[in-house]
Amino acid sequence: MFTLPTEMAQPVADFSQDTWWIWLIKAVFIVLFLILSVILALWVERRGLGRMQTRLGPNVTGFMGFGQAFADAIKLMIKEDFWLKGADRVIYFLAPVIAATCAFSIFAVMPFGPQVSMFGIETPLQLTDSSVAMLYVLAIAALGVYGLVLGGWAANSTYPLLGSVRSAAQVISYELGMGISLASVFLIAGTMSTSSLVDSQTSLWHVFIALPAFITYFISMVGEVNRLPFDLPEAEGELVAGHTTEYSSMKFAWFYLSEYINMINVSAVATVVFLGGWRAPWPLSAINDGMFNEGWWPMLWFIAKVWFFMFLMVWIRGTLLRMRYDHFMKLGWKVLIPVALGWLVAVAVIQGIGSFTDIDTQTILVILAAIFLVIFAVLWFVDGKKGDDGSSAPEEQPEFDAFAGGFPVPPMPGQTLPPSPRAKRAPAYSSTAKEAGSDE
Amino acid sequence: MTPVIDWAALAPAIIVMGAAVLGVIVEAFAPRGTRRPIQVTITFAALAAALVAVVWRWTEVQANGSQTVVGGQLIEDPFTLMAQGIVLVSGLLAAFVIADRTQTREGAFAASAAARPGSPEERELTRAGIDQTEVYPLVLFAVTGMMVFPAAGDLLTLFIALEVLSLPLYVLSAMARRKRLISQEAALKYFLLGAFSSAFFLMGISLLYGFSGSVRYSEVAAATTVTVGMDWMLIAGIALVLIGLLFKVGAVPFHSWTPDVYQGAPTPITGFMAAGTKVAAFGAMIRFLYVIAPGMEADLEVLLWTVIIATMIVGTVLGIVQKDIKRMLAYSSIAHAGFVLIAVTSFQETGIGATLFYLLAYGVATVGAFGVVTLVREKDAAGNITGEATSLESYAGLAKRKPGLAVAMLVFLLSFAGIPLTGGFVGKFTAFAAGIEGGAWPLVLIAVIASAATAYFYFRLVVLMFFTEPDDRTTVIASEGMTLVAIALAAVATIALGVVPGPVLELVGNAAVLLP
Amino acid sequence: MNPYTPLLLMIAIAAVVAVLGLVGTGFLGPKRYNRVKLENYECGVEATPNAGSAGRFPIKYYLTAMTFIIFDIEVVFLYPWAVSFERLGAFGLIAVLTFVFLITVPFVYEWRRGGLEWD
Amino acid sequence: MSLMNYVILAFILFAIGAAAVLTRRNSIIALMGVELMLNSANLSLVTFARMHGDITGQTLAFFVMVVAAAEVVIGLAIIVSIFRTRRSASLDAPNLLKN
Amino acid sequence: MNTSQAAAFPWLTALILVPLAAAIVLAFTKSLHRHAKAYGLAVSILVAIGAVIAFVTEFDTGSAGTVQLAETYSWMPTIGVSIAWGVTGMGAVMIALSVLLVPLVILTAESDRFLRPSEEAAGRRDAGYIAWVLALEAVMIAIFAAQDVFLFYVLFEAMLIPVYFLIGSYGGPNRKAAALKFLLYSLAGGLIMLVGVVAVYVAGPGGPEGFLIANLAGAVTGSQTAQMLMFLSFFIAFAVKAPMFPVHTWLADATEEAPAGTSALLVGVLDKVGTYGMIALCLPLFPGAASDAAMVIMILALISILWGGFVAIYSRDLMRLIAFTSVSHFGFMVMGIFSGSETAMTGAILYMVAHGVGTAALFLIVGYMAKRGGSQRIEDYGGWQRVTPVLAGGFLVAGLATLSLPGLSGFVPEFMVLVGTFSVSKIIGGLAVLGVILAALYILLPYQRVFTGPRPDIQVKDLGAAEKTVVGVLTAGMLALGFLPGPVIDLVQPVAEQSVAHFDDSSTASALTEGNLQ
Repeated sequence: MFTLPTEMAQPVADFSQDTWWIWLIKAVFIVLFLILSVILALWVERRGLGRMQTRLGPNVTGFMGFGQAFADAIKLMIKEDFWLKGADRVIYFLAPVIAATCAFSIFAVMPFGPQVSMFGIETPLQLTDSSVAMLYVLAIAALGVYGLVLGGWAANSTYPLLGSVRSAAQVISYELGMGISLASVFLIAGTMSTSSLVDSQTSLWHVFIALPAFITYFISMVGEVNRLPFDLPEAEGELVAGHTTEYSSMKFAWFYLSEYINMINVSAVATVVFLGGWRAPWPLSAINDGMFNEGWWPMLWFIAKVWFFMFLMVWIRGTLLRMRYDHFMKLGWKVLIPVALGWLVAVAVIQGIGSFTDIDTQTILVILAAIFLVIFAVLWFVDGKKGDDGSSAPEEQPEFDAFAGGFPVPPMPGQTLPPSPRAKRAPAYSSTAKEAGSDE
Repeated sequence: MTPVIDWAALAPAIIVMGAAVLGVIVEAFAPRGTRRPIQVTITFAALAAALVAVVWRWTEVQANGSQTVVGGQLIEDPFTLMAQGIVLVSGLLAAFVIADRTQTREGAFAASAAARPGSPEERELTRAGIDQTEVYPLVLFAVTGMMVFPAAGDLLTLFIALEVLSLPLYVLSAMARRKRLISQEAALKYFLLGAFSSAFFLMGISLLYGFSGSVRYSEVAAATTVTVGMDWMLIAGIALVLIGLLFKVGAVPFHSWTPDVYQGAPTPITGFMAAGTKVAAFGAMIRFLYVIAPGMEADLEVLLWTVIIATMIVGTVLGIVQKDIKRMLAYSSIAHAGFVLIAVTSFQETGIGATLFYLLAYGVATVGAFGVVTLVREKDAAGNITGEATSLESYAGLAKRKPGLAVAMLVFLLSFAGIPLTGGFVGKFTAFAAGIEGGAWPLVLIAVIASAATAYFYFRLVVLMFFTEPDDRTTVIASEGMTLVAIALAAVATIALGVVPGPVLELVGNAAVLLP
Repeated sequence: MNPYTPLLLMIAIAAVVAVLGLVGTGFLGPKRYNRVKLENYECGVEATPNAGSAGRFPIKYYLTAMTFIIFDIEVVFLYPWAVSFERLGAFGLIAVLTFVFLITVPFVYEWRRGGLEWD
Repeated sequence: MSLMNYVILAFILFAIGAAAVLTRRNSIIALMGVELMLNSANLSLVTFARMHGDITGQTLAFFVMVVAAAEVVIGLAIIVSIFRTRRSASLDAPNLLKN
Repeated sequence: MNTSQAAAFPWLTALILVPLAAAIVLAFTKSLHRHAKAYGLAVSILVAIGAVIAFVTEFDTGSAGTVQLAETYSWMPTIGVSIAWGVTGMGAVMIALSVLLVPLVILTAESDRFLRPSEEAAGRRDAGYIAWVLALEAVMIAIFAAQDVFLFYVLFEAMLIPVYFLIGSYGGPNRKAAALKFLLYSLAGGLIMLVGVVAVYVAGPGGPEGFLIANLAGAVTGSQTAQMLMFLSFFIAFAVKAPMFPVHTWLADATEEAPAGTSALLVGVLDKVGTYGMIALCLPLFPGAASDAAMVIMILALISILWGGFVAIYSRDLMRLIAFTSVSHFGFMVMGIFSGSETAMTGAILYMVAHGVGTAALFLIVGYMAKRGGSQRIEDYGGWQRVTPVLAGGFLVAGLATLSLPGLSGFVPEFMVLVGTFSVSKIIGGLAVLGVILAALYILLPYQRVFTGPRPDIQVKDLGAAEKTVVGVLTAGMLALGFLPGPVIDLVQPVAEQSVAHFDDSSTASALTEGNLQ
């Protein structure tokens, strides 16, 4: 074998003084933080969506309807917890536990802030970190899928099963784009430790260097947590409620909760990886020699950034329609993965040429631009003839005869209906329809 | 830090693998109708070019000596090149059979392996004369694995090569045009047992690594003399790795896949894998045993002797009762594995040459024999030619129908039986000579009795072919030409190896140089 | 200090919370037996027998799973390389680019042959 | 905790996997058994790597993961195609090949 | 021995290649098929003439014990194999026997009921048969000329293929089973010999000519046990070939089903390869082991003599009967070889020739008869003396030669063997004499049943011209060997002398190896 570095670079954050009770405090804090955040998120989502849809949203219980979220939570807890007939009981029970455990655990490596003094002990605002912290995040996230899949499977019912299979396909499809886009950031930063990632963004956030990666990641992350426009596993119109259909009470609550925690998780990852983590945004960071980047302040910035992403997701939900499944898979496989891969290769090559040769950056960029132009031109032509090797190339179809057998028949795939005799009236009609639709 | 890569030394394997990758790209972009000609061209060109490259490297190595490549992961020595040469020769011969579509214009492979048998989609493709042309890149990938397998200089490369050679074969096994379910089940069995043995292989690697702290053969070998204690790890590691290799060569008790896979796989693939896999696996086994195990013959003797004796006996005894020619050849291959193992485990320099020669003779004859099998077909009541007629009875009167084919088959069978003036005889002779030289005369004695017994089932087939009248349920179809070329080349080569083996013996004798 | 001990602690706490929630709700909630309640939810239609175990999924799901496995492995290889990019140098870069190329070839193949179409 | 315990654990897992392959007749379970065996080998590789303070074992484990993945893919493909041809994934049911 | 000693013209190579090439040409030239017999006859006579010229001009009768007409070519130097031809007196007479019998067999090829079940089946069938016979002739000449152990082994095995096809393609109703039985017995024996061949090379001096008999003789090292094992591996193969009790059973089946010409060649010449091998290989290579095992082998030979005789008496099939008489005769030969007496050894070699002529005659004549009578079973015949007097006369002469009537070929060798054996062991010699009495029974009883008695009501012709020629030539041969055995004895006696010398060396040889061991 080659002589490889035997030890990876250690994370920047220094946990040397931590004791077991510090860990306990942090861990309990994380759990509480997440549960409260979810309740807040519910409220934000309902109110926000209401605003976007020009209605009020919950506004009766508590201050501005804030109590409604708590009420819902308590209601779920005291609902009857039933055990479905024919379910695989062990897995039926285990699935929500897995989902919830995985959702909670991811935050263990999220840095809320830099070193602070806690009961006299210097410790980072982060439960723990390691050189492969991001790998841990991805691993646990992937493990969380088991909750969904097993939940759907254990119920021994049609809709949940379909939902869970869809969700598995979806999560794994988007995980690839996400993983590859993250890899390009790791390449730039040279680390996978969360605290070191934040550290590497001291001068410049990654979002500015690696915008394509950020965009890929952002789309993937929405897909990853099954949010609109990618909420196909639960598409209530088709699948009732996906894998949660057969769950009640706390079992359902954990699924529900884990979904929202996962939103927070991916937002936190986006924050740490692309948005400088707990670092204060530019004008603030310049104030008083970086005062806002020390002590407990950064926790504020971190949470703010996470909520920025949370809000984005709510906003998207209020704006976009659910995608069709084939479009959705196409987006994942044919756009996100190639883009992420291409971006990764580009980053690697630029980095590589910069590091390992004497060519200066200016030249590289010019050459790259030329290459991209060529590729773009090639793709332009390749894309021209779509479909599988000509076999599905548009052939001269015989004109469709709707009354071939003496009675009206629908067109086969690939055939088009002849223009309706009433076609002339259609434009006027559709324009009115469009106006009517936009009113809603 | 950065290893120096001698690309020239890698050339043979890279040519084949590059062609395989190119084949995949062709599959992606070439229009359906043009794929087959392109793929066939690429395959033959790549194999021939690789053969040329091997010859070139041979002269280089003879002139400049052996070397390690990519920091020792691969070894380029005469042995490597000879084994690669044999793989390529078998592969090239097999490619002729694989590419042939016979007069029926239907190859041995499913029109579309993904289409359900009997589905309208499949009928459509069959009518259009479309083949599953992925076969060719897959074959090339398998050849790559086979070429790297004996060249591997460390256990990691060995493992990767094992998988590279196995995985395409699993897939290829499932692609028979007819009797698809049998084919798929054969593939499944092959796959599961293959993966199972890979796991043992891997555990063995892990133990050897645990023992020595390295996966490099030379370092493991060095550790055997230095490290004290932990001997169980070494022995268990070697034994487990051997299990993986013995599985690949079909030695008893790791043979149970052989008859089923030989029977179920498309016949050209059966020939290809019977020839190629054995060469590769025995090549790897020789390097592994001769580099790591010297000094431990005594520890391994019980294991190896048991395996060898069982292999020979099971191969012969079960071969006698077979009624299907492909199964019969499978058991014969098991018995042959036993014979080769005698040479391999002799731990003599002559054993290396003997193994190589035996494998060449066996590989050539095997490809030819399975080539013949592809041409004997069943006829249904309406006189339509259907699948291969693999029952032994189908060969009745072959000499009356197609004397040339029957004579070729006779040559292959004589070679299998080890009758003088065929390559098989010289192979057996050299193998047994190595065995006796290594002191394994009891094994040799059992081997000769076993080979007398194997002769029984070969000559039963000869009786059917030459002394029995043909019936009208079977027919012999004409090939497009390529299978005939393969059969003719194989027959000529088999006889040439028997009559004038001198030059080849000298070559393989020169190849018995192992660089640890 | 082992950095992984807190991780175990976190996971343990999370699991305990999750299990406690489920156990607690068993005490908190009412228990009213109703045969229909325990049936599968089928939108009011009579339940499909063996609904869950039929296992009739479109073949595409398997294909997606297989493709995913291959790409996931690619990602696994990319991470360590990305992190030690500088130390591995030009050789590592070329090796990984070759690797990515080799993975891309089957991806392109699958794409062209319609493996990524959901129709 | 001695590192040897990990090796022993690996052996146990390996044995469990092997038992699964040998005794369970469902091909998917058998496949899982094989995966378990491969991963137990990984575990022991990584343990040995730790023992020797050498990275080769970890590298090997990476390759094993690739191979395991490729094997799963091919195994699944074969099983699915059999399943499509005959609606069952049991190892017992395929019996066209006599033993 | 080296190439410089080689004859000016490579006679032996020519003698081997001509029939081989002729066989291949015949097999692949369709236009020749109709004239296959004439072609075969011409080739075989040409070979016979060539052999005569070669031996007359090049062979020095004075030094018949040394290898002459030698040629050596390198073949597989890596494993010490060369192509080495050369003959001693013994080889020369065996080759002469072969080249004599082959034209005779071809001459009356159509007088065989199996080969020619009906007249329509001629043409291609004849061509195949004659091609195989010619190929067989090539192998026979080659094997008696081989001076390299490996080459000998190769030919020993290669010989199976033509015989296998001669039985399997052209034999009687059970030919497939008989052919397979023949093949498997011979192959098993041959493969056991292969172990010995390999071991001999490993234990021998090695080198690029390590397989030459000349280089190996007296140079095979190894413990006494190893020597004995190697000797046995060779001996078993030869015992199968020269059918000795208890591995003789294949012979009766083969001859029963094979065409008469094939049987004649098989028993007349091919089986002699066994006894030839014992003399040419076993004795020089493993003198110690040979003399150690001599007594056991002689007892086995005795059993062969008696057993073969007894079974022959009770045989109902004439071909089987002749086969069993041969088992008995081979017993005499083996006994002579291992008796260690020069007289017996000379007798044994002479016996090989005499038996070849006599048995071939018997097989051929019975074949002519079976063609006419449509059966080989004794009970189907009776009184044929009156219908076919020439045939009956031929049978009687050949039979009498077989039972060693003085004046015919069998007498001298049998007498010599018995005398030699007596000098070694009175008991064995005495019991062997019983074989002579049995011989009278197994020849005269069938003669009585088949040829004597009332004239049967059948319409068959007596022997035709070709058949008469064959019987005439063979009878002449028997008479010649009976009255004038001198020239042949002169040829083989030096060989016997040398061979017996190995027994004399053996005590010292084994003492030497034992000494090495300690």
